[in-house]
Amino acid sequence: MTDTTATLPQSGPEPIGPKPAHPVTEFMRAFARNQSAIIGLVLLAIMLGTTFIGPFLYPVDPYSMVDLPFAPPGGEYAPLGTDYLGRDMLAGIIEGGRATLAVGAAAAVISVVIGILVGSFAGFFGGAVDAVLMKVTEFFQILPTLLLAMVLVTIFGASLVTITFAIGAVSWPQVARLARAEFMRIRKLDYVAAARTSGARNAYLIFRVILPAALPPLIVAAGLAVGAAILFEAGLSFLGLGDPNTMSWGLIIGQNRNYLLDAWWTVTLPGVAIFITVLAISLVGDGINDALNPKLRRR
Amino acid sequence: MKHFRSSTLAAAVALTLGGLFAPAQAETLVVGTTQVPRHFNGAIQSGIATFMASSQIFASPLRYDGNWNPQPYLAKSWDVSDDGLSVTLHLVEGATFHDGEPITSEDVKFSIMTIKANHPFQTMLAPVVDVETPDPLTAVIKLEKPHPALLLAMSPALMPIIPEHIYGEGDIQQNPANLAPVGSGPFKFVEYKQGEYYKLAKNEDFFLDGLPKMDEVIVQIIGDSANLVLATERGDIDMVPFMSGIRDVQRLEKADNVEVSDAGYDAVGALNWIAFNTKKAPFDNPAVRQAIGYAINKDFILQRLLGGVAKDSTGPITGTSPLATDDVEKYAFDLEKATSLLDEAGLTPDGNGIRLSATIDYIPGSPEIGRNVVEYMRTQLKQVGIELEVRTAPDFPTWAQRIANYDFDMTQDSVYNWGDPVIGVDRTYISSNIRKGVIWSNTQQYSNARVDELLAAAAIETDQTKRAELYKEFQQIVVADAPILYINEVPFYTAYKKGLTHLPDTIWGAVSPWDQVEWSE
Amino acid sequence: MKPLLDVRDLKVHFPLASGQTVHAVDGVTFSVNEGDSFGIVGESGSGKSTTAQALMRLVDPVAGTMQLEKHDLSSLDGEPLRTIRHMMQMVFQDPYSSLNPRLRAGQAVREPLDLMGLGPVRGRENRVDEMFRQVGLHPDAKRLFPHQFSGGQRQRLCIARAMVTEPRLIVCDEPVSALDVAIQAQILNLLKRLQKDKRLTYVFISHDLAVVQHICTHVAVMYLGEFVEQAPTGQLFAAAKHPYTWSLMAAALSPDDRSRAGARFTVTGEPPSPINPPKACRFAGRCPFATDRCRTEKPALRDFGNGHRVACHYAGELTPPLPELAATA
Amino acid sequence: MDPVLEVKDLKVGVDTGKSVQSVLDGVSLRLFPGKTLGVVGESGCGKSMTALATMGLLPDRFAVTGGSITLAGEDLLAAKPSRLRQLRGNAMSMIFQEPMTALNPVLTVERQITEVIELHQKKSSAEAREIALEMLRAVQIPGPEDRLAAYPHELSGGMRQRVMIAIALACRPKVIIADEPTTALDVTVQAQIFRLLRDLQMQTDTAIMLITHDLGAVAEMADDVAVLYAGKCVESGTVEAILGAPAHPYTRGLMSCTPRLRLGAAANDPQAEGLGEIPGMVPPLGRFPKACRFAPRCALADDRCHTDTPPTYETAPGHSALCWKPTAEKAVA
Amino acid sequence: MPPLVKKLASAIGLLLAVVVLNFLLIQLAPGDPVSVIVGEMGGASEDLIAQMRAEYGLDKPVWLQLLIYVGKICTGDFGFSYYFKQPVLNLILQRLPATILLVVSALVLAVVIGTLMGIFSAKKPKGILSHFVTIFSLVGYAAPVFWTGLMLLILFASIIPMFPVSGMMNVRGNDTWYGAVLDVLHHLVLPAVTLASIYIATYSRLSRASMLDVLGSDYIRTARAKGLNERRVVFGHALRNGLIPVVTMIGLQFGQLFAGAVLVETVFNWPGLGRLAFESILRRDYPTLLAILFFSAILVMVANILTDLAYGRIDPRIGGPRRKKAKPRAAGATQ
Repeated sequence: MTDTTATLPQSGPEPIGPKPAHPVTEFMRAFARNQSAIIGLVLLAIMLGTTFIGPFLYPVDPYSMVDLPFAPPGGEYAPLGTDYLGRDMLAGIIEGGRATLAVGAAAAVISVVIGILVGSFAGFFGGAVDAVLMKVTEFFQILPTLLLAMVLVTIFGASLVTITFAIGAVSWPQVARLARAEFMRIRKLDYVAAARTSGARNAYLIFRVILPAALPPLIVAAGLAVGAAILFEAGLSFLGLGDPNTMSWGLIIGQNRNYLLDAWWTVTLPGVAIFITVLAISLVGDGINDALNPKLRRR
Repeated sequence: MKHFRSSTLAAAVALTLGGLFAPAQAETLVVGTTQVPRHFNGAIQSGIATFMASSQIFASPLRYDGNWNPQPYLAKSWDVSDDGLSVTLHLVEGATFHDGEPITSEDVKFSIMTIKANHPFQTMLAPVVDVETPDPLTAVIKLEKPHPALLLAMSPALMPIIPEHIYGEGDIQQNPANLAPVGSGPFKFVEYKQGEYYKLAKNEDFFLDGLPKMDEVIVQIIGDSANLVLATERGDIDMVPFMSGIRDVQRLEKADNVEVSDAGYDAVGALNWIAFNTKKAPFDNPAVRQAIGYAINKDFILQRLLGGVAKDSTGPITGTSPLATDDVEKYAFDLEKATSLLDEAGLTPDGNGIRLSATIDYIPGSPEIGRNVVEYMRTQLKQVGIELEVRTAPDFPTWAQRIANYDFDMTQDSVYNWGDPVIGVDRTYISSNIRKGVIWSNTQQYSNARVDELLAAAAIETDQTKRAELYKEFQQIVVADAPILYINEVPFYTAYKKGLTHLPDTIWGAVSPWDQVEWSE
Repeated sequence: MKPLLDVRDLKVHFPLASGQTVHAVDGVTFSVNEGDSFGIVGESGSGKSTTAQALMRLVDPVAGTMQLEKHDLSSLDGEPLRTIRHMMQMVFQDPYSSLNPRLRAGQAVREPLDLMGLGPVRGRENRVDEMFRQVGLHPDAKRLFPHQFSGGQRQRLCIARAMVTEPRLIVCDEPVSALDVAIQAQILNLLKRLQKDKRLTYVFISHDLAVVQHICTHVAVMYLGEFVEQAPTGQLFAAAKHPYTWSLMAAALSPDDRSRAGARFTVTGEPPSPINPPKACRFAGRCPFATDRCRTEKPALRDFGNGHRVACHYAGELTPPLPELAATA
Repeated sequence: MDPVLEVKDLKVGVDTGKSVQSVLDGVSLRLFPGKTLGVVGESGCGKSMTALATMGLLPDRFAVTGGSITLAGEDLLAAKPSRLRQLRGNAMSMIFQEPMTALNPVLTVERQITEVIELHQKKSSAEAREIALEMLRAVQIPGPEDRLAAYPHELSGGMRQRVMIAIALACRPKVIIADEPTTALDVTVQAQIFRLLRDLQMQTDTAIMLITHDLGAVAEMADDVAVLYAGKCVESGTVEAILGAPAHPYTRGLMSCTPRLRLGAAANDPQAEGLGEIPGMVPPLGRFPKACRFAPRCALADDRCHTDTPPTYETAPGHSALCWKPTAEKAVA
Repeated sequence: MPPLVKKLASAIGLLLAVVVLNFLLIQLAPGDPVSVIVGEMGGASEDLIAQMRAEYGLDKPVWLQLLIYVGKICTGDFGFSYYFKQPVLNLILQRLPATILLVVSALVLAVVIGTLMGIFSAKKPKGILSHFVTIFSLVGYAAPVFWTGLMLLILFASIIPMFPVSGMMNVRGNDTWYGAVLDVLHHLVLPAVTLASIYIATYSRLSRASMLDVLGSDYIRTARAKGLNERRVVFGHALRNGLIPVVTMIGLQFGQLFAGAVLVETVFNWPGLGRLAFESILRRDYPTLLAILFFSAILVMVANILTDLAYGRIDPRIGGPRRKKAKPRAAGATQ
């Protein structure tokens, strides 16, 4: 053995080859160059900060009356005005953000988990498994999501938990399709075949080999799913199907909707909060997407 | 937010577009409502949406003025027998249905029997045994016992005379004419665009000469009250009856070209209250119920939450009814009294100051009188150590299911008097009406022998004074027992475009014929 | 001597969504002795890569047997198949897609050992180091990610990964066709040297006759899912008998030889679809020598001695249109 | 005879954001009517960049930084974009490596051919169609009438490359740049395509720049050869000179790396078994050695090679090499 | 055409599944329609309740109710609306055109605006315009659609009263047919723009990505090598290829578009199926609700089939009539 290797050129730890940065580094750089993505990141940080640190900086009970109903913003007791019960809007938005973001994140997790499971099995096994799973997916896609969620919430009651599950249960097909497409693409790559010939079992191939490779676009999808779920929750609340016992942005809008003409702030401000959050998530998502897109990166 | 018309561009655009789509101003009345009628046959269907349409399309034996006085309508006169067991109606001559068929006593008989059999207000015509028709213009209503409520029950909303030749065949519930009605009222049905509007046209052969004034009535259905207000502000809508949104009323009061009035509606008598499940501890103890009554600042509700627009409600009978009394306990805001009552009842605060935890429901759909009041109570009752959990129902059926099956502690509810107490009041208090699974029966499960006695006597007492006495005692008992805490009368307003006169301001408000409504110059 | 690998009548078919069937591999038979390298050469769509994948059980054959020593590869499945995978390994065509970008070079080479639990855990790292050295990479490169290697270096890594389990058989699927000519030479020399040192057995897939000639001891020429000619390398290149083999030989370009330019023997057309391959001789449609018989009767694979088998009705009767072959014929 | 295309001392750089890296450094080529110039080298040597620079189709961030490109006397580098567009597809056209992806999948063959005719020759669509048909016949596509309406996916790889050639030849260009036109094709089809190109060239007198990594293809097609290495033209001359007597060690290395098919008697010649090697690999952009760029891989390199830029050494008229030791040939191989 | 037949068969299977699922879901719901009707009637006797339950078939076992329902649907009978007292089919057919009008106009708006935005930003992915497009298109996406609707309503119906507040037509009527058409369009503007606003981002993002992809492809290089100018490169060669994923998305999104219509119709009082659906849910009007879900599924499927057809027209590789047999490259058989 040694006699042959001695004659071979030894490529050392500093290969002569091109030395591109590690993909993660490359990704970070591409992301950092994207101004709108950075703006999104900052906005997101602000919203998260408001929601999670806000209660310490602004310790006002969002459920108690601090002023007359419909006190306009800039008032003595409530900087952003009060709602129909004279409750502090700012405190409400801070408090509501937690539920909204929690619903958004949890629903996104549910939809992504279901979507990845369905999509990865369909994409990995193909054939009959794929056909059956895709029929199920198609089935869920032809039903208008909001209607289906409305039915689910009506049946199982309007609590944050059921709303979260309802949203998750109706929004997974998109993730599933994406996951399936990614799995189908990646499973054809030689390194998957190589792992199989290396003795990998299916579970290993699915979760350790293919899934990590399929993850970046799925992470983006998950992020966007959070935004979509927030909008979804707001929509349900607007239709009066929100959880009345937990303050959320959607609920604030839904409850104050009738007073829009007289107390614009009660509807506009939580709307703006949703808007900024979803916008920020989308900008960051787009930024990640662009940073992952090699075609754009090269430019 | 006043109209912002100074922007020339906007104004120009508005003008251009407005010019394009200018409405034909010929004697048309556009009425806006948030209520969607399921159909137009008031003989078998209750509810404002149906009543409003039905009152225009069908005529009834009697109609009422603004002071609870019956007026001739299809019946030019009527006699009540001395024993109170028969009422004879003399119909106007020459009156016809919209299809040209004459109206006969047979139609009256058919209508009354149909209503008795099908109308949800079961007590309304319960004592009617038969209707005799000695001749085409005379109908004699036979009663098994005196029924003083009958005259009110002959109002347009409650007793539309429907043509037997149209509605007489088959299952009336599924009669296609329910959606394309043929009546004899001031307006003829033209078309119904599901969820958008229905159109009525002047009945040229109306039996009251010179009426109606309008050539055409269009009832536009706008589900969202904010939209309705906007449309009214813009002048797209001429009249909005049955407005109860406080903010909407206040906003329209400020609009330049719109008037708002609360005239009429006395007989509708919509009460907003908090009901207890009196069979469930600790609400089986009147002291607890009273304590809660004292702990609520009704003034705050009326002035702050309801913006001073709604009237106080002190008892089971609407305040404007001649049978109402205000000589009852008023439950003036008194936290000390509340706490002492609670102490008496043995509900002492725990470590967190909580004496009692309970749930409270509300009817979905009317947030101002429902959700807001309940939310207020949750905040307010904390002060006396009562912790309320607000249970929201996603929709009416869910709420109704809970309440009708006694699965509740407290609930906000709003129930209508519909004229005579026999029709709309008794049902809430008579112990024989404790019927599980039926909403708007005696869902409080309140039972008081004296109350049952009083109501039974009042139902057949033809002497108005004596009748009022009976009801007075009833009201005092019920308010003192507090199975229900009366919060407010649901305010009904009519908003209308300036220049519109002779609005329906009778005791029935807009659920009476609009035959006199007209544009002044 | 019993061959290491014995493949009989292997068939791999793929159903299409349209209901048709792709006859990718349609009955190939061959055996490979230990220490030999068996080359399969053919154009795209001939089924040579599918054969390789079938050998590795990356696709499932519909018929035939594949005997690797005492194991029948075609009938194994699931766990039993997994446990013998260490006996056969593969080197893929594209060194860029055949390494998991998330695994460091060392992990990539070690992965088969871990997955199949080969050897003592403690010895594995040393084993990986040794493999690195054998393929001409410094063991310090273990901590690098694939993207930090060049194409040739990656192919070396793939070879290391294939060899780490001490397989009996290595299937090389076009291992050099994605590489530049200078790197190709390096890899070919490496493969050849390793084979000599370790008595490796290769099944070597390539579209390049010259490469196959360089590295293989036996060659099969594949066309539309079938072997049309197979022989020991020397014999094939000295005395090929199938017109298709001739056309491949004639089309091969050489920097030394400009003489044939313009006068080269070429066949017309391109391989037909493997969906509905011709019933008779599959090459008949493009063969300048084809007769009616070729178009109606399927030629048998006839043995011309020394394992030289040809599937042509007229094998041995035709004059090769290549001067070098004509000279020896 | 004047060259129809002359590239002189072409320099191309890429802007990496931080600095401008040299991609091509003084490449000179001459292309004569009716002749084929083979441009060979490994990937990353700048073959395709030369072609794209000539066509004026350099990707973003790449730019010509020096030298000149003259097409029939016209300075392409000075030409306006609109003028370049007039020339592209008309006076000079290009055939790409991947016939599978180089044709627009959603347009018919007819549209893709007539488009260029209508654009440059101002023909009516009926005339253009006739010419397109003629071109399909010229590239020997069977049943050309039917093929006009076909979409690319309905054609085989060889047929697609023929269509590409038809497009490239439609306006009778003076120069065709064929960038690895057969790499993606099977060998039997490659032979057909080469034959076709040669036949057409004979009829049209078009000059062809054949970009390839395959010395066999050069031998088959080229009249002249330019060998590129790391952005430099290291050797150029006639095909006989370069393949027969390569002067640059890189060219010689490439020759020795290429496996030859040995047929007939030669098949069993054990002497021919060995395959030469060039160690290492082409340096990546921005890491080109300062002096001789091949020096790190060159077995003959000495200190001078590593420190001083080699001169252009003319071994014979028209045959030059960029090397300190061009005559040290055959000493090592 | 067998593929179409196959599609139809699969569509029918899915529809059946939709019916079964919805039916079962609604069986789980608390409160049956009779309790609603009784409630709205102001109470009724047990007898009447029982009678009504029998009348509506609610006393039968669930599986029988389902069978009866499926059987009736097959004959085109979608039952009788408990709430609106008319055949469900009537209700739906009355509302369907409004919804189709709204959804299709919103879709067209979103696709046209979104795609144009996508193309422009793909041309210069790092330019100012590109950032502007990204942000602008996201505005509609990130704002809850009902909120957008409310804001537009206040702005353009109240502060600057350019557009009507609600409905689909001036109830006072129009004198001429073109007046009526203009009137409907006038009413359509705000709802359609609102609904479209959510999807503009989707389409601009998608077409941007796909155009980026396409503009980097070999055949675009070929087109440039032909001497085509940029406009012809983009619109003649790139656009059709770039549209392929957009068309796919149209099919996939149709269901969601319909869901968005529920909110928009509620805000603008648009007399469509979406609002009807909302009303039916609140009123437990099961036959109507089932039929709406059924019809919306049909709408989505029709949209999908149309998309497939459009697909065949845009991308010759998929569907569409074939003159000559193609030579598909077999999966797994490539080298």
